[in-house]
Amino acid sequence: MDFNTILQILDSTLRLTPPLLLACLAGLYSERAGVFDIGLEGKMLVAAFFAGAVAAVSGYAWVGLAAAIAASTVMALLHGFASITLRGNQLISGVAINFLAAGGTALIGLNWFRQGTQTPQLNGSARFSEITLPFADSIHSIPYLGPIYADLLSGHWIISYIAFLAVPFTWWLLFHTRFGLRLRAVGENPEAVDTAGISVIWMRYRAVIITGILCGIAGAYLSTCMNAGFVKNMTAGKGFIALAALIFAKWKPWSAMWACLLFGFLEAISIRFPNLEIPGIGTIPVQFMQALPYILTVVILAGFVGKAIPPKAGGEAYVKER
Amino acid sequence: MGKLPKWADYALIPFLNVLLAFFVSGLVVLFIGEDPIKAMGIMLKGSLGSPRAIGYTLYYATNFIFTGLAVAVAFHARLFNIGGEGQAGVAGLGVAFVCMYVDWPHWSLALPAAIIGAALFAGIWAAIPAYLQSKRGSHIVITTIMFNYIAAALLVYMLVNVIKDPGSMSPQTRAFVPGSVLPTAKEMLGWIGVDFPRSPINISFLLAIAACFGVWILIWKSRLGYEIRAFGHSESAAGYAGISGFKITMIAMTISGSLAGLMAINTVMGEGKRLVLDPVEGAGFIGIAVALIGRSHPLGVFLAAILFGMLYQGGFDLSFDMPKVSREMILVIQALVILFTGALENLVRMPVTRLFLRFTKGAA
Amino acid sequence: MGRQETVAPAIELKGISKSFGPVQANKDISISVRRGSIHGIVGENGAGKSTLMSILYGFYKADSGQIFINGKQTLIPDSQAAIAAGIGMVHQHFKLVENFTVLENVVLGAEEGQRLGPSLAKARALLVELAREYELEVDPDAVIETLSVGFQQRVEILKALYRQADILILDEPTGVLTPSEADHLFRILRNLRDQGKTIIMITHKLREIMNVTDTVSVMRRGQMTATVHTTDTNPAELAELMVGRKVLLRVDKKPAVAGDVVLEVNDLRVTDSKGVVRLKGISFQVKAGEILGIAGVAGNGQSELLEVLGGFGRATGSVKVRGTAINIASAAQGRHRREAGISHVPEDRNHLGLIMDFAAWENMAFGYHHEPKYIRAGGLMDQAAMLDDTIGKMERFDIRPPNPRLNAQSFSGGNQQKIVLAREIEHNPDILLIGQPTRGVDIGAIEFIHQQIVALRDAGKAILLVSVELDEILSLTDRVAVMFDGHIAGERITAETDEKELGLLMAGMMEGAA
Amino acid sequence: DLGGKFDKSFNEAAFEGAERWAKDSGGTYREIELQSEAQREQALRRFAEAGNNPIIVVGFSYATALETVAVDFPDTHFAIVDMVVDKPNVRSVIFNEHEGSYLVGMLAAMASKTGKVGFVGGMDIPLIRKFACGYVQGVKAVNPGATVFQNMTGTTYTAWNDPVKGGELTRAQIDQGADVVYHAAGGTGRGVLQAAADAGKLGIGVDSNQNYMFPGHVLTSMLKRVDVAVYNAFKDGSDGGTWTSGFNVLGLATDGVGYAMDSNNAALVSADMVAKVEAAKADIIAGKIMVHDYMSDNACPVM
Ligand SMILES: Nc1ncnc2c1ncn2[C@@H]1O[C@H](COP(=O)(O)OP(=O)(O)OP(=O)(O)O)[C@@H](O)[C@H]1O
Ligand SMILES: Nc1ncnc2c1ncn2[C@@H]1O[C@H](COP(=O)(O)OP(=O)(O)OP(=O)(O)O)[C@@H](O)[C@H]1O
Ligand SMILES: [Mg+2]
Ligand SMILES: [Mg+2]
Repeated sequence: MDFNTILQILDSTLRLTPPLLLACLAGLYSERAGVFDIGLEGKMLVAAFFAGAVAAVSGYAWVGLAAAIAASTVMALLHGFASITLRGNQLISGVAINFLAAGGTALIGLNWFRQGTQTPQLNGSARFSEITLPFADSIHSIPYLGPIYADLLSGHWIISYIAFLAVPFTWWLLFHTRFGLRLRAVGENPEAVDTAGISVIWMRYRAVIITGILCGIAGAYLSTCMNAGFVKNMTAGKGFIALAALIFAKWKPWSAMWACLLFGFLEAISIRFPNLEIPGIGTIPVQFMQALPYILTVVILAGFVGKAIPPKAGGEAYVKER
Repeated sequence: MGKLPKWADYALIPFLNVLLAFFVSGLVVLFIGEDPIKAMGIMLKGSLGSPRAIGYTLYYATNFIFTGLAVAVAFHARLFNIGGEGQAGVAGLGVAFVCMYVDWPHWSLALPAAIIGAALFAGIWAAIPAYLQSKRGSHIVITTIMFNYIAAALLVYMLVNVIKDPGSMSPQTRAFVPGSVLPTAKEMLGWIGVDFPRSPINISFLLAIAACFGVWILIWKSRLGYEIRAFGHSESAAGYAGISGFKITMIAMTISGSLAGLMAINTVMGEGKRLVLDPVEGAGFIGIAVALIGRSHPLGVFLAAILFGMLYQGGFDLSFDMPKVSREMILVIQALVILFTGALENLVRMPVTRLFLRFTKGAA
Repeated sequence: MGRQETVAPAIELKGISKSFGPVQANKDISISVRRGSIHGIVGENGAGKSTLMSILYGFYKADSGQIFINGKQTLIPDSQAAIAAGIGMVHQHFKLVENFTVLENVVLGAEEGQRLGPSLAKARALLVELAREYELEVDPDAVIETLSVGFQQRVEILKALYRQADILILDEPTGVLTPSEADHLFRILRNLRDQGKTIIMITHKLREIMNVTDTVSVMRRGQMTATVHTTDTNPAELAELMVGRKVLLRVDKKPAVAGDVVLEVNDLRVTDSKGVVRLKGISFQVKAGEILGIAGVAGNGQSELLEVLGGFGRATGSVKVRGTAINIASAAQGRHRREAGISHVPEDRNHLGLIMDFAAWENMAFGYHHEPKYIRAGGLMDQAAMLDDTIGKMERFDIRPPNPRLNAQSFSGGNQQKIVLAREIEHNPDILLIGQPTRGVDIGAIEFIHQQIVALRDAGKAILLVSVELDEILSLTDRVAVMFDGHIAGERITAETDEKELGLLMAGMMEGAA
Repeated sequence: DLGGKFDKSFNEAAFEGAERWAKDSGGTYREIELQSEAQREQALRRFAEAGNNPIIVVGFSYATALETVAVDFPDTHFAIVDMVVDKPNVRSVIFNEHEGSYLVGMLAAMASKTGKVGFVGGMDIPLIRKFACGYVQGVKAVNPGATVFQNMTGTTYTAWNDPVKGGELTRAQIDQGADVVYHAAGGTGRGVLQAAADAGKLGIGVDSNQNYMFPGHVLTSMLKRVDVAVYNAFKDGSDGGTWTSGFNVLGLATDGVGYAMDSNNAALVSADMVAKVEAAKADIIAGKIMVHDYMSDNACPVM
């Protein structure tokens, strides 16, 4: 494999990773605060729809992004209301939100645009365009480093950079601020937080809102960056992969980034080599290559990653008096 | 919070929740510009209005019973099996092998063989994540999700390259011989002289009911069930009592996978009479909702499965008779039912409990 | 009360009532506590002590009643308000975030500013100061779950002091402490009192009440039945006030008639999953008809010893029951142990001995559920037999409420303990392993539990009793082995030793030939 | 089928055919989309019982259901697209997608500057291999040394509706040097054409005329006139029509397949290119060029 191919595969990895990473970090906030969320998929889908729809109508991708964040946050609040205030089952709520998003986006799409379940094609400013980092052109000729900077690191959408910057930010917020300390505590032992005079409910709501915002950005990436418009079910299981990455990463921000990059990388590999020839064995079936990311995930999980212990209070509503 | 009488807990509250879900669904229908009362009528008629409608409703319910029971059994051991979709898909392969490579003379021979085939394939497909969870600490939620994707790829590969009917353009196996096809309700009721219209409901529905009963015995009456529940409630206490976590995880997941696999008998041997690309059609995921709403109890699973069967079948009629209401509407109604009966349950429960408390206090 | 208070009391509660659904936990309770004093509260399990204190701390909201702090009526709707009013509380079950460091736990909720760094630095400095002032040393960077309970409790106290609490509430603070840790705690409490702080302490141990408190209140079934000066009362009177009848405070037992060796342990070694060596070669014997006590500060290997003997830990060495070796190399041997005649009352009943979500009748068979008496023809569990069995045991052990269909979690701590005891004792084992039999259990129940253990001994059974309560060891056992750092530091005939000698052995200060 | 009604491709073509007929004739039609296998037979029965005639099903998955239902309703006319059902009242409409794909393959090879072109399919199933095989043959006919990159989108139903993945597959092919990418992937294709357009390369649409979607960036579209089939079936089956059952192969000769030329791609396809393609088309019709059909022997000689 030559340098260029590697670069291209990594470039592809960097394009595939942001939605996973944003959704994964989204889940991280919620689950660290003790609210399990298998509705990442649904929130992303809703966001992708509203980003596509509002960008199409307004003509501005930024407006679409804002709408995506708002819509996804509303869904997150619904999850919060069900699981924090009403102490409902968090898994059920997540499942319901996934169904609601799948049906709702298609239904509203049909109703608004009458183009089936899709939103109109986005052009020009209704779509985010790729950003060229400073000096990308001028240093391109430097061997190795030039292409790495200009071809690999430069030329992604603003949301891609947001996604990767969200990692150190999350790390800092979680481990170096008061907010982070309380957020982590509320997911481990809400009673400790309560007796320290902090509202468990409000802490959890704040975490859930952040989850909504991040899922919103992730969804917008799908319909206004990678693609130019919304197509029904376009999240195609990314929310679940993000969830897997989150567990894989043991709920840690930096690990989350590596886990998502790994998933992105495995997918990029399977895209790049759909029909791998292995001398002596023959052509590997395309289905095997398509399943490879999932097979490798299992192998890595079984081989190298020990037991993942979730936040202790995760999945259970905080009840003082039963 | 005080206790509710059992009938309120298990009947009144779910009923009010479903009512609420339908009320909100009605608002959605209204928003689309159709008459919700009429829509409700169509759905009810479409799912229960005629013997044939009932036949279809129960056919879908059969799938959901199996996948719902699968999730429920695993839940009792505190294992979250999201892999019903893949397990049932692989079971489809098992059923196809049984029915393709043997030309069975009669369904009564084919059915037990297919049960073994389905349970074996799906059981193994579920046992691998179970093994990885208990021996390697790999989180079962991830591995079962991954195994869904791997199963889908395997199915496409097999159907396109290995077991495809060479005479057909589509990726499917050849049709099974009549001896490998399960009797439908029409045939079976015909034996006793009752005329029942054609519909895909077949003997697997009875199998599903038997499975409900079997799971009930297993979980609440048997020693194994006792151990499964003990392990599910407290892993450490199970260790104290001498219950092996490895053993329980393996057994519970294998049973769970096998149950999910049995749904393939319904779709492949009962309805399709051949294996097609996607024999599961999302029933694995609906099983999660069914188990959660059914509180992991076989009776609850049964009722929830019937409800989802009604939604599925009634929703079909709805999109048929109300062109403005597309098939996605059914998804929305399903979502709302899951939301209100499951997650927002306390919306109704809290005030009702308060009411009961006041009432009983007043009486005391 | 004779003396006239000149200053306003630090705390005054008037007419506090609280119900949880149908349960009335507190009924019209009024007390007042003088500033700069230590006030004890005693009462049976479920009497409402914790509830009352939780109301004072703003964790629960009272249905009615008023709270006065330093003479001023104060509303305490939440813990924030309690903290602001200068109240700190050390809960019975610690409210610590287990995977946080000491420092993080201390600053949680009392941080200054958004950024964590400065708060942590400030807290670190203050902790050093507090440690010097009150003998409260603890490594600020240690993660809570690696600390012993004694140290965890210090963290709780430090939390309160960091928040500048003037009033400190402690709910059963010594339940999990060793005698020396408890003595240390009492020194701290007296020290705090002398600095002018007010302390309320809930406990089941009358010795502690007599030892440290200035005044004491007794609660019974949600009501405050008496408040007296400690010097004006005695343990027997308090016990009677609590339980409503006379209570035997000493165990009444005949000398042991020891028989053959039943349990023989040789060179037992255990390494835990983190690679730490927990048992470093333990050897002892227990004879029929005697109680061998294992004393020691918690965390010196007692738990591991019980786990291995109980069949759910792995070890090397040998364990023989009546001369026959049993398998200690693999876990999940609980069933075989029971078949070999070993019953086990685990230290941690909540996590090991009971399934909290199971009904009493299901718990009553737990661990023995494979026995023929619980299995019907056809291989299913015989629920009728299990219910009958449970009803009988509930009656004989006076488990309240005597409802076999109630979930384990709906019983009080003492009654939960009785469920486990009933199950294990009535199985009529050759060997009973019993860990912390009376932890957190009230006086009435302790008396009963001790009687049961002695009766079993007198029936010719071997009993291995692990307890951190020296009182219990001294009054109940025939021989005592003291564990320190994975070894047996010494073995004594109970009648020939005393608290002081055992204390030295426990602290690892004395190597004693048996 | 598969991709949903508005995939801008296969199903949308069927819909358009129905719409056109409705407009032309003033007739009405009813439609339904399904979510389950069992519903196929149910839907057919419902339509037949309601007296709808003719009934047209689009997609190979309907064959099994149609086989049983057609027997039960001998007086109803049925038509199925993409599959053969041998019943007296059924018209089976098959398209020679390999022929159309051959032509767009030629165009791709001629338009390509790099000698590398791409193909993105929805799922690795025989029908899609038929597209791919015809396409590769066309490419090689023009440039025997050309490289054709091939990707399939996925293995679950989302494969037909995953423009994100489609786009990424296309980018990967472009990275490797492809400058023309043909798709047969339903809704996923939107992402393929988008990615090609974004990269300043060319895409090739499928089934419907997709040239308009990215004017100047869609080289052409392989037309599969499902709309014509549907239109004709409605016309022939409705009152006054002349219904014929049986086998109905729509190929280049009958303009059932073809390539799209319009104002959107006029600048991309030179007269010379058109001439060559037209010549090949004539040869295929005349039988001088035999485009291998993957389905005939489940194999493709050039792949
Ligand atoms: N959160 C709660 N919800 C419902 N009931 C409760 C709750 N906490 C306590 N109770 C009930 O209130 C009563 C008093 O309980 P409390 O915990 O105050 O007793 P206690 O005196 O502290 O007992 P112990 O000595 O066992 O600690 C008990 O009957 C208990 O069942
Ligand atoms: N949230 C609750 N809901 C219902 N009952 C409760 C609750 N919390 C405590 N109880 C009950 O209150 C009583 C005393 O509770 P508490 O927590 O003070 O003691 P415990 O932990 O059960 O026992 P111990 O005193 O041995 O630690 C018990 O009957 C317990 O079951
Ligand atoms: Mg208490
Ligand atoms: Mg207690």
